[in-house]
Amino acid sequence: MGTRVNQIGLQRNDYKGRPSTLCQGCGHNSISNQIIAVCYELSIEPHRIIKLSGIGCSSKSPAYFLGRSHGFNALHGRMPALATGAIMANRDLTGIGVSGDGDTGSIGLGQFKHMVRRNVPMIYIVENNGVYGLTKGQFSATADIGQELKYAGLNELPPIDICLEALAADVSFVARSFAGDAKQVRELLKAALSHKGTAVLDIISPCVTFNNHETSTKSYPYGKLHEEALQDITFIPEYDPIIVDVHEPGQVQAVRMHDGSHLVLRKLDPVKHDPTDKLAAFRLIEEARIENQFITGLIYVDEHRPNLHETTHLIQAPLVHLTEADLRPSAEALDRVLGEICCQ
Amino acid sequence: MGTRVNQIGLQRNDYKGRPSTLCQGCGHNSISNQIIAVCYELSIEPHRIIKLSGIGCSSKSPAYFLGRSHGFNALHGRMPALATGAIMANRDLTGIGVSGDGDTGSIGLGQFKHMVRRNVPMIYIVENNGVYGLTKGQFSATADIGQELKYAGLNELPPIDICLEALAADVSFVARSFAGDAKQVRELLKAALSHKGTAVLDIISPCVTFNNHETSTKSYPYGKLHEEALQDITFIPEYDPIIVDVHEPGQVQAVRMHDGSHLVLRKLDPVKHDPTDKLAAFRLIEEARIENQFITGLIYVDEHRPNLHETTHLIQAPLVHLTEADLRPSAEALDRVLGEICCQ
Amino acid sequence: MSDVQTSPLDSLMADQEPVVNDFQIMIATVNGSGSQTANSTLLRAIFRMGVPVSGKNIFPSNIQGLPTWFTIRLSKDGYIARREDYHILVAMNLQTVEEDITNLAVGGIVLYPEEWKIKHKRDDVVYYPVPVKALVDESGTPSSFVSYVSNMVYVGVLATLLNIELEQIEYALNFHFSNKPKPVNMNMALVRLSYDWAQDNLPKNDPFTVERMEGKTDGMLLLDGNSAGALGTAFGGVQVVAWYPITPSTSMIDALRTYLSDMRTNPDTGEASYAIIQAEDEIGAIGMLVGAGWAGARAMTATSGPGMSLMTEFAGLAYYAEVPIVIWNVQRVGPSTGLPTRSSQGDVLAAYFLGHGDTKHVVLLPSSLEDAFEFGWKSFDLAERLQTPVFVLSDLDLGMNLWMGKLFEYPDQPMDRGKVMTAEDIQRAGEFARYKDVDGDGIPYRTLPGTDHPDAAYFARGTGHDEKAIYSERPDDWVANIERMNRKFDTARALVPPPVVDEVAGTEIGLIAYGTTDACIVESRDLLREQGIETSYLRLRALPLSDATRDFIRRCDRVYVVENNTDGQMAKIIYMEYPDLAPKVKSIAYLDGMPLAPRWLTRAVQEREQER
Amino acid sequence: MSDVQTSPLDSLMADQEPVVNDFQIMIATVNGSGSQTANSTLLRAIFRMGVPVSGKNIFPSNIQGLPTWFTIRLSKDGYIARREDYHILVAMNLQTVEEDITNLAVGGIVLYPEEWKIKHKRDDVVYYPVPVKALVDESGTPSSFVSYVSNMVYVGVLATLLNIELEQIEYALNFHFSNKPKPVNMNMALVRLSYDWAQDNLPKNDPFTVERMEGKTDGMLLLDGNSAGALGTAFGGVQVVAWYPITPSTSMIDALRTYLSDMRTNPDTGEASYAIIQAEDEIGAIGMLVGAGWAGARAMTATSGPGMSLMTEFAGLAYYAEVPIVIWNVQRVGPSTGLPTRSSQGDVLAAYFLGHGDTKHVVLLPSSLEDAFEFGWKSFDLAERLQTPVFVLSDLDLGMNLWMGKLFEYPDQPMDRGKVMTAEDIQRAGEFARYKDVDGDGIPYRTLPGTDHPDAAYFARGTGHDEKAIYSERPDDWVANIERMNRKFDTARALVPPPVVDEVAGTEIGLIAYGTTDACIVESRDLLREQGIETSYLRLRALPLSDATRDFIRRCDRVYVVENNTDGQMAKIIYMEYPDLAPKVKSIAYLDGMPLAPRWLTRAVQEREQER
Ligand SMILES: Cc1ncc(C[n+]2csc(CCOP(=O)(O)OP(=O)(O)O)c2C)c(N)n1
Ligand SMILES: Cc1ncc(C[n+]2csc(CCOP(=O)(O)OP(=O)(O)O)c2C)c(N)n1
Ligand code: SF4
Ligand code: SF4
Ligand SMILES: [Mg+2]
Ligand SMILES: [Mg+2]
Repeated sequence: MGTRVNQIGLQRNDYKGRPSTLCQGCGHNSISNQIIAVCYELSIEPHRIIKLSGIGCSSKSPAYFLGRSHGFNALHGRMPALATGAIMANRDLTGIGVSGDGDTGSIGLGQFKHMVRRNVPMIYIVENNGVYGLTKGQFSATADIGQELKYAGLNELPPIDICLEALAADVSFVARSFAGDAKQVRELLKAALSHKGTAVLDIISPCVTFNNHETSTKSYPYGKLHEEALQDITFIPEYDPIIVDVHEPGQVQAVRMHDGSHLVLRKLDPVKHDPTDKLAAFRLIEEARIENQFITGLIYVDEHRPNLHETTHLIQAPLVHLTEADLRPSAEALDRVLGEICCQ
Repeated sequence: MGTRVNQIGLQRNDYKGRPSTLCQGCGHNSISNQIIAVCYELSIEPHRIIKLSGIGCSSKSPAYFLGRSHGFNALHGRMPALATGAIMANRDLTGIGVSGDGDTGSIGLGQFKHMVRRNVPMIYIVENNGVYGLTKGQFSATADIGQELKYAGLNELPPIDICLEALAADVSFVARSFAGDAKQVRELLKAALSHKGTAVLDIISPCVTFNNHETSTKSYPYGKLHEEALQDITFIPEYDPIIVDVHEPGQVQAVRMHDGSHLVLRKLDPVKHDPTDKLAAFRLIEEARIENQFITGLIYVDEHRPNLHETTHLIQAPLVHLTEADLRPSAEALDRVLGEICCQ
Repeated sequence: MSDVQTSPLDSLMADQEPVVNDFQIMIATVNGSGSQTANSTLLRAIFRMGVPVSGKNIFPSNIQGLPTWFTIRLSKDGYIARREDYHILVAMNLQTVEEDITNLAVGGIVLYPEEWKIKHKRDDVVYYPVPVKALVDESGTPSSFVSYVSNMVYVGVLATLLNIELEQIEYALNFHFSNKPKPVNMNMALVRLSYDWAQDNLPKNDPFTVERMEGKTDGMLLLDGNSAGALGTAFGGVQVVAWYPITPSTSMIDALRTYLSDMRTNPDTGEASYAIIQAEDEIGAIGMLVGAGWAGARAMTATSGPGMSLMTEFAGLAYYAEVPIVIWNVQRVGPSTGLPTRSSQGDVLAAYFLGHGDTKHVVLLPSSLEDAFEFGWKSFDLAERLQTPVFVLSDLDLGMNLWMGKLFEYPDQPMDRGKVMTAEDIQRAGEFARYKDVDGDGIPYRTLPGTDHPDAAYFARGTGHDEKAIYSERPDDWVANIERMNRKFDTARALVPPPVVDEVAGTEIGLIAYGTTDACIVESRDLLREQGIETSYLRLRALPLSDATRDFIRRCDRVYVVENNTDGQMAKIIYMEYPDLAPKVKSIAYLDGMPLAPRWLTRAVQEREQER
Repeated sequence: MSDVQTSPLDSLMADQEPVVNDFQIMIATVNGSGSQTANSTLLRAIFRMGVPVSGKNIFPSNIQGLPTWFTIRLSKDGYIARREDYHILVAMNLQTVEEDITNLAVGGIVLYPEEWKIKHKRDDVVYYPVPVKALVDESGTPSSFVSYVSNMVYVGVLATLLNIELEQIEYALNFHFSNKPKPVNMNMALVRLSYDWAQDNLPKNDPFTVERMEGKTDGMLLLDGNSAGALGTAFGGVQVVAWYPITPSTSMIDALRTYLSDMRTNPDTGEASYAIIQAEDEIGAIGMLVGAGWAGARAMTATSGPGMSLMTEFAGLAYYAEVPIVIWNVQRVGPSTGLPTRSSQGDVLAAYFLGHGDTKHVVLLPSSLEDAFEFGWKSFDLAERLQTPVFVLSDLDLGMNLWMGKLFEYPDQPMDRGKVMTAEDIQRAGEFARYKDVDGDGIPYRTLPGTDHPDAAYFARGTGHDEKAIYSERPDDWVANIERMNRKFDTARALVPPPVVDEVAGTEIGLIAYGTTDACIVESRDLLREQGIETSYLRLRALPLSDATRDFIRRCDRVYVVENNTDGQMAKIIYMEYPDLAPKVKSIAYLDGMPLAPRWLTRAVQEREQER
């Protein structure tokens, strides 16, 4: 028996990228794996996908999945614009954007919101860890208020909530998930792939290296001695990825982080929450904030909002497929225009 | 009898600026007048105020009020950062920022939100007309969906709501008003002046020159002929400012624009709306959006959120008042540091 | 530069010898008062009489109420540069009338509303008070239209005074109003009324007159450079436009939108074969271009200095990831926000080096409507051939003023889409390596996203990479890649439009210029020749510099580089590129917001020559 | 540049003559494996023995898992430049061990974990397998600490092999762990164990040894340039810091935070007399500086290439509105994102001209820890005196590597707050005009917001203005203001730190360099001298250039400008500024991500000299 292939005859391996250079246990790697799994499972042709990212550990990850898809690792916070241009140029492509919370919530907040407002058809994943991983542990704009980090100290500013930001900018699809909940991530990815506008996925993706408390004694196994001074800031322990067990709709579940703290997730129950009710979506997010929980699941969707192809009245054929005959008006057309403006 | 003066012996004229070069009837001029009135009335010392703005017709207006106050006409969309720096440098100053909807909602959205998130102590006024006035009439990000303009055509994108954006970024004071409602503008300005964090005032301020429909026959008095072709795009008619009559709390009022269209304002009733209830604020804005109304009045306030001086643990004295003795550590301090790092 | 010229009119006052087709009209109005119809009608009517003209609008950065000036230069010799002096003043702005009169040439004439009191009357100019209000009233124009048409009074009066043919004015109005009879008739009525009034009531007391000419303007058109560039862009087959409004570039996008919606929209479905996106700022705009260019589209934007500054980081990415995009910078006066409604050539260094870390760009330098049109399409060919951003440095003077120009020529080459490999190409070649120098010209092959071949994909990035576009920090990979890119830059030298050289045998003096200063140089060379100073002239059309420029400098004894900026930026680039020749290259640079004037330049060269 | 040097060890292998204090150690590890404690301990211990050292960390742009190298150069002659060859390889990275061994100098030695199989053994180097795992096990280190301390094995083994004093290692560990006994003891236990194991089991079979020296390192410290710059900034009395993280500048802000919280925070109240704000991006960061600088505070940021590119528009505003701010750019390799963890001098042109429209800036060029400290405070004096942005161009090599340096000198001048008028000053002067050249040096007077005088206020702006800061589009206002600003730029020439000149009588050859290439030049001049090539040397410390540089070039017959970038950017600036001297100025520029090496430079100069 040969290796398993999907409907278009590709193996799972054909959806892999280069070996990851992210830290052992980084949530971002889990998300890459789910993207690989979903694209394999749905038999998506790799050449129809483009991968887009900003700068950060998260933004590196597109190099580690779908090696047969074109990709562009853009500038810090500026992927939305680049994605918009690429997708306008070729509407046949499916865009998968991967960003970080610093990339989207700090430097890139403006571009993010304007992309959402334009409803650019693409999946936009924020691998949200509340820190700047690649620059070694500063707070990003999504960090919790009151959080303390080994390198960055205490955060006294309230977090930017990516889902709320997307809602305020009239997003047409927004969901939240957790990198360790493989099943939910996959389900949401599939839903997002069939959405015609911008699908924002805010995925909590722990930075095992820098999202560590300095003070909490419960966090490290080594006790007081370690905490005092042993750490060499260039030493990065290797962790296992954090996985959540089966997590049922409606259920509240606390996930233990590597530093011993807990993240409280509440999975939306589609029976109880109507994801087409925007007011309900605002309420859910605000209430969860008050209760220090994270809602996961599909928060809001509007299948009817026109996307950017529609509001720019673009022809059906991808612009890049047009030939010179389509693109360059004729000599007669030039004569006509000149005839109008030449007054002799 | 001499000219009237306020409690610190200044005349109203002392609060004026240079003659306005904005269009006759521009809403921005009305707002400038209310700023002058309030500062005169409250006997504010002009030298304690700094005026800050981005680029646009709105952002020019600080030149036309408080001529005895320092001001900085910054870059397009980048006033929030500049204001933050100035106010951190001298916490004794009261910052009055004036921006436009393009300045804040388009190019400056990211900076705006991060300023709000930091709760920089200042008043931030958006003179909101839904267009780029200074560059002659393109849509800004706050333009209504479905709106048509003479020069820009049809807007098919949903508007960014400045108040909602401020709320999502954890604003500590946000209100909306209308340039023609002098009384409400003044009241809100006074409330804002006594707020310790960022006070966002989203003031609808009609652009009489460019916020004109091309198609609506009801708009111009000249009928079909004019509409067809007579307009010379360099001709700008002179309008009277739009003023609303007494507008009572709780009341809904339709204001006629120069082009004949109507803006529907609903004044918040402080008895019915609790401005400390954030969820209620979200609901109000979302409901008004559905009903095509603009809520005016104080939408949300949180007097307890620490401002940026507090979260940066700044000393009470303005940093710029510190002397060399305060700022430059002593020679002994250098020796001490060198002693620590010099290993010989 | 702003000092008034003593004009040849001094003597003319006495004997009233006619001054034919060789003077300048200055129309002073208030911004927002709608004088554009009147001014362009006058300009076009005179042009229709076969007289070479040029029109310049000097307007404030404001919407309504501040002073605005419009100059119409008539030059029987065909000169279209800025002229500093003016002879006919149409004074319609009370705020500036005194200063406007002060600067009028001796022997000049002033048209002004009769109800004004002019305080300090000069006795060396002629005053023609005009009953503007009365004429408008008499015309019976409906009150709501009065403000729109009243400028037609000075059109009619000037027609009488200068002998401008009424048919041509009517033609120009029809042109302006796209042949819609109602507005044409309403305006024309007032023109005729004012014309008649002047015939009957204004005793002509000055020598200025317009006379029909032959052969000087045949087959020429009158257009602004932004429209010419937009038209060229349309004929370049543009696919994606992303932009953010900024003076003086906005009207280029407006024109492009008009042309494209005319020529590239399906009239039945309303569907467009292009996308124009108004971005939220210039970072967004250039970001969209980089995405579109990478995906295989012809993508362009138009901006000005502040917008280009914001594009710096993305320009570096496009350069290093080798993505074709086209950026028009219609230059205004900097530094910073500067003078948004004044012209300059101040962004040459900034554009050439836009980006940190050894970035450098291809830059095109249009001088004329023809250049603007040609670079409109050619910029895409260059960008795609070279896989790099191409900057087109226009300026406010070219972009927003009306220029005479030759009819544009349809592109003489098919679209050059550059080195793009299809799935079949990869199959045939057996390999695809994004950044490999296969042909030795430094230009690698690329694939477009969507190419259906297992080896087609690559991961574009701004970080160090090897030939296969794989992330690399290896010193040898870095050096190999940069050396190839520098080879590519050398390839660009030969590909970009070569300079235009007019070499005069026997002279030692060379002039180098570019962009809109060309009009000034052309006239100045004639003036210098009158002074016995003969010059050769090289007009740059692009950066990087090519051998032709080096050789020109070599052949000259001394070279003056003339430009409309403060620091002599092109001269600096020449110093950098040709240090060996630097000692014989001198900079003549000046910037006060106005285009360079030939008399000023002539004096400047004379002085330099005398100093030697 | 990366080709291996044939080293003087060839012969040494045979007769085993000792190589004392003149070799290089290369420690190859995996990123994230925590070797920093071990490496800096070694470096500091050797330094404590009086031996001149320098340490360079070559690390990837990654957090965990990719190869990292650390070199420790010992130079009895005091050279601290990069050395290309290495003699002692501590091979702790299985991924790179083969390549690391290939590049080892002939006669060199390899320490590696004994369990590894080395495939291709060379016979011209010495192998020392080390039982790392066994030693760690034997040490009884609690399992949770193993990964933190196991690098101490090679410290102990090297101590035996090279004769490094254990007391100095203990000293260095105490230094590293701020004298906390537990970690020091735990690490030291493993050092001793490994030391003893090597004493007993490793027969020394190589010539390398460390010997105590006197007089070479007295009163010197070992620090990274980012810390030195931060310390200088603290002693400059900084008030507002706004920044955004970017490698390799981040550690400068980290250090600054540490120093300021130590020296400028009230220990009782916790209140700070400074503000550090992490902005949302670099546009925000520089914007905050411009606000703070305008309000009268000393404001600074640290960034690198991509961040500086984003600051372009604000840099132009600060220049033109004349606002003092300080921007450190710790340069990494560009264009674009480039190589974030590699060093270059590639942002010289970008910084000098940052902004569109004739913008130009004051730039400081630190070469050493002392410079970094001095420019830390002096940059504020210059910025406030000149009312302009001051850029300090450091680089990754200076910023993030450990350098030997002299003890810093306390500022020898009081803080210069520049020309600020108080209410009383205005009263006395009877006038305040923000942009008037009162003193003829081009530097105007300013008032700070909050000044209680009716005439004190002005409206700062990026648009054209007259002397009173009032908006103006008048050509004469524009020119007058720009001419004054250019006068100010000339004033800057005399104010900025002058170049350091070492002129050798009788030689025709001049070298010009700046920044971290200094270490390379110093050593290279000695090497050239050995080859009979004598050179003079001018080290630039700032832009704009001053007369001293022009005169130096004049006096030389030919000048080589040496720099660590691709395009020879400083040479280009010299061409621009001194076109008359350009023909005798030649560029020697190279960039592959590594600091320039003296042997490479020596060869390059020799070649140029031969080509003549
Ligand atoms: C203009 C610019 N500024 C700063 C940086 C440095 N930088 C690289 S990644 C990063 C933060 C990334 O954080 P996030 O997006 O949260 O990604 P993570 O690493 O946490 O996945 C920063 C500040 C940069 N590359 N470009
Ligand atoms: C970087 C940059 N891009 C573009 C511009 C041109 N510009 C000036 S004002 C303006 C829009 C202003 O709109 P808004 O903020 O709504 O102000 P309004 O004029 O409507 O009051 C634009 C795009 C600029 N000055 N700077
Ligand atoms: S530093 Fe954090 S975000 Fe980056 S790869 Fe490591 S675990 Fe992931
Ligand atoms: S253009 Fe509009 S916004 Fe600008 S001044 Fe005129 S009315 Fe006001
Ligand atoms: Mg992150
Ligand atoms: Mg507006």
